[in-house]
Amino acid sequence: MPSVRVQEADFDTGKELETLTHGRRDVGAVASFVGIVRDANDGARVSGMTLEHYPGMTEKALEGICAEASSRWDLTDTLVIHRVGPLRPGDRIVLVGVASPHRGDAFAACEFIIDYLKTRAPFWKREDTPEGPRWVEARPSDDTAAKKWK
Amino acid sequence: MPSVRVQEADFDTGKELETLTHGRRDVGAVASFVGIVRDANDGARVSGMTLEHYPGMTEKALEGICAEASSRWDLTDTLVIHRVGPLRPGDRIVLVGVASPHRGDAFAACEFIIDYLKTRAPFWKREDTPEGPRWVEARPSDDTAAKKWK
Amino acid sequence: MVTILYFASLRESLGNSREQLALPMGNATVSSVVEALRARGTQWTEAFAPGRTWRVAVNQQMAGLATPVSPGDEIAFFPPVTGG
Amino acid sequence: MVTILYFASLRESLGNSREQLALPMGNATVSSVVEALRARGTQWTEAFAPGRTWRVAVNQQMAGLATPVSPGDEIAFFPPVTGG
Repeated sequence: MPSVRVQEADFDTGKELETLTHGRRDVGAVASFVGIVRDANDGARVSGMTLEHYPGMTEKALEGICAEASSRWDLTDTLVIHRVGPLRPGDRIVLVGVASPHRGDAFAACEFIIDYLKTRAPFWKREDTPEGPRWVEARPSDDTAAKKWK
Repeated sequence: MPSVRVQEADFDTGKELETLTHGRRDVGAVASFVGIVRDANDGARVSGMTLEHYPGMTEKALEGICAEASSRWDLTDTLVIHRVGPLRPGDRIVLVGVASPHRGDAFAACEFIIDYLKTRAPFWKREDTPEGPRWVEARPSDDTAAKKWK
Repeated sequence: MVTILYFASLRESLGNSREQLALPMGNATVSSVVEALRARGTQWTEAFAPGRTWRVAVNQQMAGLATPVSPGDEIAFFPPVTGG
Repeated sequence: MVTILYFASLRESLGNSREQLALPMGNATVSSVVEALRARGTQWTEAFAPGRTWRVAVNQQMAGLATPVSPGDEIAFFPPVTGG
């Protein structure tokens, strides 16, 4: 029962994480990750960005990644919210939340989900820089991060 | 400038994490951990617990752990809030939040801080069980978790 | 007919986000579709040139050149993903 | 004089949370303090018996048996920590 959402609107991190434990008494650990727009990338000043995605496939990809995490670790619930559309420096981009009886499982699964999201979920960033808009290139370091979970 | 608090009151996870990034544009990643009281431990039903600590030393220990994390990884800020006093199943116990330009550093530092907190910060849990109150014993697995950062 | 979608920089350089395409005769694969697109020349040849980095999904699942395609399928081409 | 603090199960089994203690003569260490406490007999001997697991902090820093102690120091004894 992973909860996966793709939306333009911002999210309330605390409220969203609360849904992972609400009414439960068997969760000992919630690990989470929030990705945020920075004002610089690859040596250029970034004044904003636009996130494009592939509606339909995105949700399937995120649900698949959460299901894979749940099969590898002892989790009680997972949550992914990813924003699309125009964003500015300081804005939240993505929230990954993982609940588990144990903290080791929660941390590993949370990092796994964001690493896989970065290489397998169909999102693309176009940054606004002083030289005009540019599409962000995939990072080899993201591939490396995803491969450590093989 | 780690922010460290020991308090009886609950905390608002979202609001607290927001302080790690407020007014900044160089933070790309916030990793966090929330520890929660479970209703069972070591085979016994737990109806509540009381957290005792060593005022003065606790804050120093937590600040030391955060400083150590900041010396090991590229962090922009860290945050630890730990509750004391009576707690019930489902209640939040602890929040660790770490902000960094990069997610790998944020995850590693966050897990490091909670692992070290569990073995080095002077907190003690007394659980209420059907057989009466009992002091929680330190777990060898917590020592193992802390040793992996040597 | 199959539906073809283009995303991100590929969508921009091709000036196309969505089209219907008649499948080539025989047992079609992603490879046959790419050949048909390359044959259009100019930016199509360039976008799908060997060595250029693009990804493909068939019916919203990551796929490869050898993946079979059938009438009614949704085929999407896009650059490596950069979310998160 | 030093201040001695006891926490958690150690506080309960000793029935004491805080006391002032005169330091033994000479170069005192945590070890000399523990010897003085053990000499009280009954629950003190038992709580600080060799093999029993306890931790010590001197002036709010983790310490060991060989750590020197001086007048005015704050010495705390407690079981292994279990927070988080």
